[in-house]
Amino acid sequence: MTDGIYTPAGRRVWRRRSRQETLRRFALQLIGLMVVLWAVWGLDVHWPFVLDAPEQVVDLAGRMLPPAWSFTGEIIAPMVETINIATLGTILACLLSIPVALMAAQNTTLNRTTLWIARVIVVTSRSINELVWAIIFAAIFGPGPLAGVVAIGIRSIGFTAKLIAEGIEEIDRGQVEAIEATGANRAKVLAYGILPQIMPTIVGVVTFRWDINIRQSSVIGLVGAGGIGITLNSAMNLFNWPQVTIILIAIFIVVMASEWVSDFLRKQFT
Amino acid sequence: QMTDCDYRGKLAERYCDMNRDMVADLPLDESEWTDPDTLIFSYVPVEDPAIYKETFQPLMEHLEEVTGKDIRFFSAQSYAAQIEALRSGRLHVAGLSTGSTPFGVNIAGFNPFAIMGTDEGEYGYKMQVITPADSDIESIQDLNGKTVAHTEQASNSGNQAPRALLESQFGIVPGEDYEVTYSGGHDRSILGVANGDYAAAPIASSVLDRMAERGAVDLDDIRIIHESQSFPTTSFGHAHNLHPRLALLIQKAFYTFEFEGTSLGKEFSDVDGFLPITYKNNWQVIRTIQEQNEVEYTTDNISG
Amino acid sequence: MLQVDNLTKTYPTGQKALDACSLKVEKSQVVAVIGPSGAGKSSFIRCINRLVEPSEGQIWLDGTEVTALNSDQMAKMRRHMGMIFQEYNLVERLTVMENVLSGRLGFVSFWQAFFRKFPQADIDRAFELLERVGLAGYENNRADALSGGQRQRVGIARALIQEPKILLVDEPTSSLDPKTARTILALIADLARERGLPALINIHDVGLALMFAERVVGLSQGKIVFDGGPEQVDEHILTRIFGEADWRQTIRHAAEDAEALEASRTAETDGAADDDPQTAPPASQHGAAG
Amino acid sequence: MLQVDNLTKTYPTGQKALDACSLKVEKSQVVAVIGPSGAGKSSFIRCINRLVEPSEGQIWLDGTEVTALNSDQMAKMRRHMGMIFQEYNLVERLTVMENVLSGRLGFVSFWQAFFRKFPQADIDRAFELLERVGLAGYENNRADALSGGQRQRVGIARALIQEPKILLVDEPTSSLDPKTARTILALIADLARERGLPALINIHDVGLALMFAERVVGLSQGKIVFDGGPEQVDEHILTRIFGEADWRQTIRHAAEDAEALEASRTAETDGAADDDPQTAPPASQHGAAG
Amino acid sequence: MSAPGDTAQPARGTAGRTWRKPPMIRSPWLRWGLVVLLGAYLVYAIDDVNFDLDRFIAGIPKAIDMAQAMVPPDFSRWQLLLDGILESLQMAIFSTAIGVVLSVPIAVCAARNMVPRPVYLAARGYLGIVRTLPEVLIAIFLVKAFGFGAFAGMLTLTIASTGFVGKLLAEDIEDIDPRQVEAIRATGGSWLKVLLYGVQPQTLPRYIGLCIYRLDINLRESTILGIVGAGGIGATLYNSFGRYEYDFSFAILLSIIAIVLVAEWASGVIRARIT
Ligand SMILES: Nc1ncnc2c1ncn2[C@@H]1O[C@H](COP(=O)(O)OP(=O)(O)OP(=O)(O)O)[C@@H](O)[C@H]1O
Ligand SMILES: Nc1ncnc2c1ncn2[C@@H]1O[C@H](COP(=O)(O)OP(=O)(O)OP(=O)(O)O)[C@@H](O)[C@H]1O
Ligand SMILES: [Mg+2]
Ligand SMILES: [Mg+2]
Repeated sequence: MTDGIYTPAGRRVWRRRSRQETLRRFALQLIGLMVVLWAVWGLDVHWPFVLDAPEQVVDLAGRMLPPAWSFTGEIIAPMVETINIATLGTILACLLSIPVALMAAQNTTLNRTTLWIARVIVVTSRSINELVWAIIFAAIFGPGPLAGVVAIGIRSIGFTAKLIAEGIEEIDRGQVEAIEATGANRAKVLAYGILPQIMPTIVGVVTFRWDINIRQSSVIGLVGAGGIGITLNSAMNLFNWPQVTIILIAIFIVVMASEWVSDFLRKQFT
Repeated sequence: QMTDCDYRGKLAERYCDMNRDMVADLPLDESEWTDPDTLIFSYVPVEDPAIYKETFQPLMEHLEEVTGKDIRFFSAQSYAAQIEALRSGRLHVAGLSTGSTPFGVNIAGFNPFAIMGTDEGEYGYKMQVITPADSDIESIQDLNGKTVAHTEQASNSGNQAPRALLESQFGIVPGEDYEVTYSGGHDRSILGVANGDYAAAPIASSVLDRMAERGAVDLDDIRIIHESQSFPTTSFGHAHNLHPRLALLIQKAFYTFEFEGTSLGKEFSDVDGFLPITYKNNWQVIRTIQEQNEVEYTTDNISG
Repeated sequence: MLQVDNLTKTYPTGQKALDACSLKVEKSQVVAVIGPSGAGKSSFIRCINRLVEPSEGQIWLDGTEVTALNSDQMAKMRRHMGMIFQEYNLVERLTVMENVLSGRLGFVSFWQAFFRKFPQADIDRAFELLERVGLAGYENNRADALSGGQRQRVGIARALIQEPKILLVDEPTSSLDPKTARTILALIADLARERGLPALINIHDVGLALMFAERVVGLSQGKIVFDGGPEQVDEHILTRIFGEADWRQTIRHAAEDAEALEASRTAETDGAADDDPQTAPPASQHGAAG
Repeated sequence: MLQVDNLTKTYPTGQKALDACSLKVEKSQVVAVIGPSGAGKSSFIRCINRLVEPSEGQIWLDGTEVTALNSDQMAKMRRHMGMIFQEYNLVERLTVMENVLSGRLGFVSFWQAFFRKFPQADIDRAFELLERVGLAGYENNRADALSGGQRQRVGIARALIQEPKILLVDEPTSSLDPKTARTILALIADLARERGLPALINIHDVGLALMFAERVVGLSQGKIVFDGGPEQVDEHILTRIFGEADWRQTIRHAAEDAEALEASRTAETDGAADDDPQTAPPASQHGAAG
Repeated sequence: MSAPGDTAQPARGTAGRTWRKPPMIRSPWLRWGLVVLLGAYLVYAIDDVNFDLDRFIAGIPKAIDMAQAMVPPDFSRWQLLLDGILESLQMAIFSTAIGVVLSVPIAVCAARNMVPRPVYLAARGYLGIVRTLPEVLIAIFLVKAFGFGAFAGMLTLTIASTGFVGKLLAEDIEDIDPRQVEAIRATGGSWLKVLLYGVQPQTLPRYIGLCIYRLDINLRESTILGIVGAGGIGATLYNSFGRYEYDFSFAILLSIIAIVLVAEWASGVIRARIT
């Protein structure tokens, strides 16, 4: 033991990081800053536009009001269609993504190969644009709700699996250890040591994905079902802003409902 | 200003149409004229091929040369964004798709003056109604009771035109005599028909030609049962409040541009140059169609 | 029979927690491992069921080399190793009953486990154990709504329901009042004796250790510095293990306690946990909770 | 001075953990709270700094009604209440030093806290406390790489560095060997005496309680069933608190221990932490760890 | 419950007692009602998406055709590809940097266990609104306000990032170990300091994961950048699909996947170091 530690009188300095670490961090921060500066350099702001920007926003916002209440009846059918497809797609994604998530989490994956397989699945699923998935599945299943469900399901795996995997990486080791110590095999450790800990994460992520899927239902539209996304696009392209407003209100209700469901379920599990 | 303007037709309240050419007049007050150092140009491919940014480079260079201004080109993907930007003075020169040109004119003071065409003065594309090759649908009347894929509501040849023309010419009312489903785009309608998923679909001839050329669809899988008259393609125009001298220079630049031997020429192989047009004459057919479909232009009026 | 040869553990931080420890435990021996905080007691028993991977050395249990098993075999092996954790390690979001029953996970199928359909015998045993540790009536409380000592006792019940071949016990009584502590230790010691299992108990309370153990192992700075019967433990030995202090009291009490214990053993261990009304929730309260 | 009036706590599960408890503690009194597991000891001290919101009753500290404070005022008030947790509650991903210094959070600005730029006086004090609890040299270890007892001692140092006006202590020695346990309790008792603070110590080791406390409060099923000096605690009282058992040993030891302690008090508390080499990491190991 | 009397046979009172996990919803009527309702809904919804086996079989060769058109990937226009990637990187880095910083206060306010109810509701309301507004619409507004170009794109991405990171981080904050927070609270640390010492160390790995995830979303984002005319790799991909140049699309996809895998790996390394 170094003597200094036992010298009661001497002033001892304490730093969270050693000088070397501090330097390394500083260097990293500097690089980060430079990268951000490079990005800002690409900004290219036209200042005169910034000056009267509020005026322009008010111009459009004003034309969106009042909402076209009379249009309400016409958005119910597409909304229901959208909800059905998004729900089924999300369920599909949820089922597929849990095994992928387990493989993609560093503390539950079997080995490096499975880790990378899972990562490639996750990244591929989310790197391929929803439109592309929609085209592919429309070719396979024909345009229609089924292609929408599968496209949404496959597309969502990346999101749900990745976020659940990160949740798994953060669990409390001690609780898992205790279950391991009972001689439970992997599957049972999963059911007793891991699942209870990540249940809130799963609920949160899946409900979030559900409402994302509803909002991204232009995909559903593109495979031939008249989802709310298509209705919204049409309203915008026909410059019928009050109709846009009413559709937004409908979407907002769905989003808040998902928020409420998520909150309720997570409370049950936390 | 209100008192100065006693006619504006369908134009939004902020514009005026004293000369009754159906497009917004140059503001009387010279202080409202703009003469920016950098011209902003955008183009939305809807019934035209998707393009990469550099395809338009030769035209931009030519414009810079003739007008002496810097040009910034944006290939955008939403004409709502484009027209709103035009209305806000964020956009000076634009190419608007057939169906959205009337919106641009009425909502945003767009002033279309050119269209791509041949030296012979031919331009435009046709609406075609297609069915699978092995289908028993022979004529428009046979569509009765079938499910037909339209592209999307705002599209001209994919929705507006068939709704207006099939009724007047064949007595078939889309949505009543046959069921309408929206496919989301011309190419999706075409692929759907080729795969036998849709009984029929009205589409833009230009898109079908292009897809066949690229091998995206086999023409043997498809039969054309109806072809309409020609519709104008994308209109090129400028904002109503550009300084008249600048507006003239821009028009001149377009009219003098040679497609031959440029990347643009390669892309639009059957086009030789920009032909002069007027909204009042060349868009007559589109206006009729939209009128029949009861499309509203001036959102100012809707919001009261 | 447990045999540990030259067990060494160096943590990734560079801390050498165990330094060539060797130990041989016969069947049915209750071994108390004592030593100052940080001596390596927890590391030692965690190495035995390989929750902590030993850096060097071998461990044999009943003729199987534990250190040579692959992870599947290790899972099977762990069914027979009951472990009680110093920090309880309950699965916080599960109920008391689920935590206890998780001790049977090695013996039921996955779907039984998943749907909580444990054999009736396990459930009976779980209820019995909960009663013996004084937690009757708490089975549907969630683990995170328990007091410290209650949590500790759930952890104990979980290990005991495994019906293990060896007990690895890390500070089982740290959060328990003296009476419950004795009850619990007696329970563990009796189980070990009845079933003839070796038990390794880390325990900081030297008095209790001397009272219940048949053998005492002293760890200090990762090395075994003492190994012998409780009667051999004297002031000198304790100083060797813990450092200089006044140890007279500790030893004297222990000896007396042990005597008293011997006299009352049969009576106490049977009745111990059951006549424990104050640790069980009063009926009225529990009614409200359920 | 601490005054508790009619404190009642019912958890959302319906469990009534405290039932109309009243208590008055003068300055500089070390009060041991004893009682069986689940009696409500933790709930009691957690109500005092309102980590658990009391269901009924008032709490007064030095003339301020703690139960009437809003959350800002409560944060200010808590600076003066040092709390030691039964399950340590260290912030796992912070280092030992950060955990200890977090006890000073109430006294430094946000930016100081953010950049870990604590006043030198605090750092000196932190080093001193770490030494006194026997953890010199561990300051840069992460909390989750410590042994149970080490974690507990970090928690103790964190509370002591607050220089509080009252100490709320929940099982401070549950994971400590007898020697360290005595050292730590002596440290707490001395601090209370020196600074004239009241200290409430939940402790399950009745022997230790009787040795160090000036007053003993017995809790059972959420009610205060005894309140008096350690000398008053007899077999009868213990039975009232814990239930039937053989208490003779416990009391006798305590009395003897207390005597022995009295004799060696000054010597022990001064030298206590410094001659504690076996709990400090050997230099070579620490070198590797840093 | 055992009385001191029945000590003789400890197991007597317990033998044969059944045990079931207490259900989440107490009332059996409500519980089974919900189950039935959910089941009925699923049957209805699944019925809605009728699966056509013949169409599926016919579709397989079409998909294979498409796949064949994709290989081999065509990297000959690497210049276009690289331009797109750099352009996207620039916008993604800026908007992620601002977005993730802004989302921290939003997330804290949207965590049930950190703030009073009104603040919580307000923050959740904000998150709800941001998530309601389609990115397309935000982009249109911003193009109208600031003109075409990267600036409008970056602002849109920034706003979308706050909604995304804010929501997920908020839920992570709700899931932290309350005991560690409690300890810091007990030292009398103000609310901010409790955040700093009790919450931040626990949520940092998740936060870093989310930041990097959002960076790669922003990198791939095509809708917004397409609308604001800012190009980027997303627009290049979109155009290549629009032109049926599937081999080029595939090359772009492979590049994006490679970049995202690198980001994923970096995220893993950083998180592993601090967990
Ligand atoms: N968060 C909670 N929710 C519900 N019930 C609780 C909660 N915390 C404690 N209890 C219950 O309240 C009672 C008193 O708990 P408390 O933690 O105060 O006991 P204790 O005297 O500290 O016990 P120990 O010595 O075991 O720590 C126990 O029966 C316990 O189950
Ligand atoms: N995960 C870890 N990483 C690094 N070092 C560790 C880890 N766990 C324990 N240590 C160190 O190893 C040494 C032995 O720890 P161990 O937990 O075995 O002690 P112990 O005898 O159980 O002490 P206590 O009685 O305090 O629980 C200690 O110095 C501790 O700091
Ligand atoms: Mg230990
Ligand atoms: Mg307690």
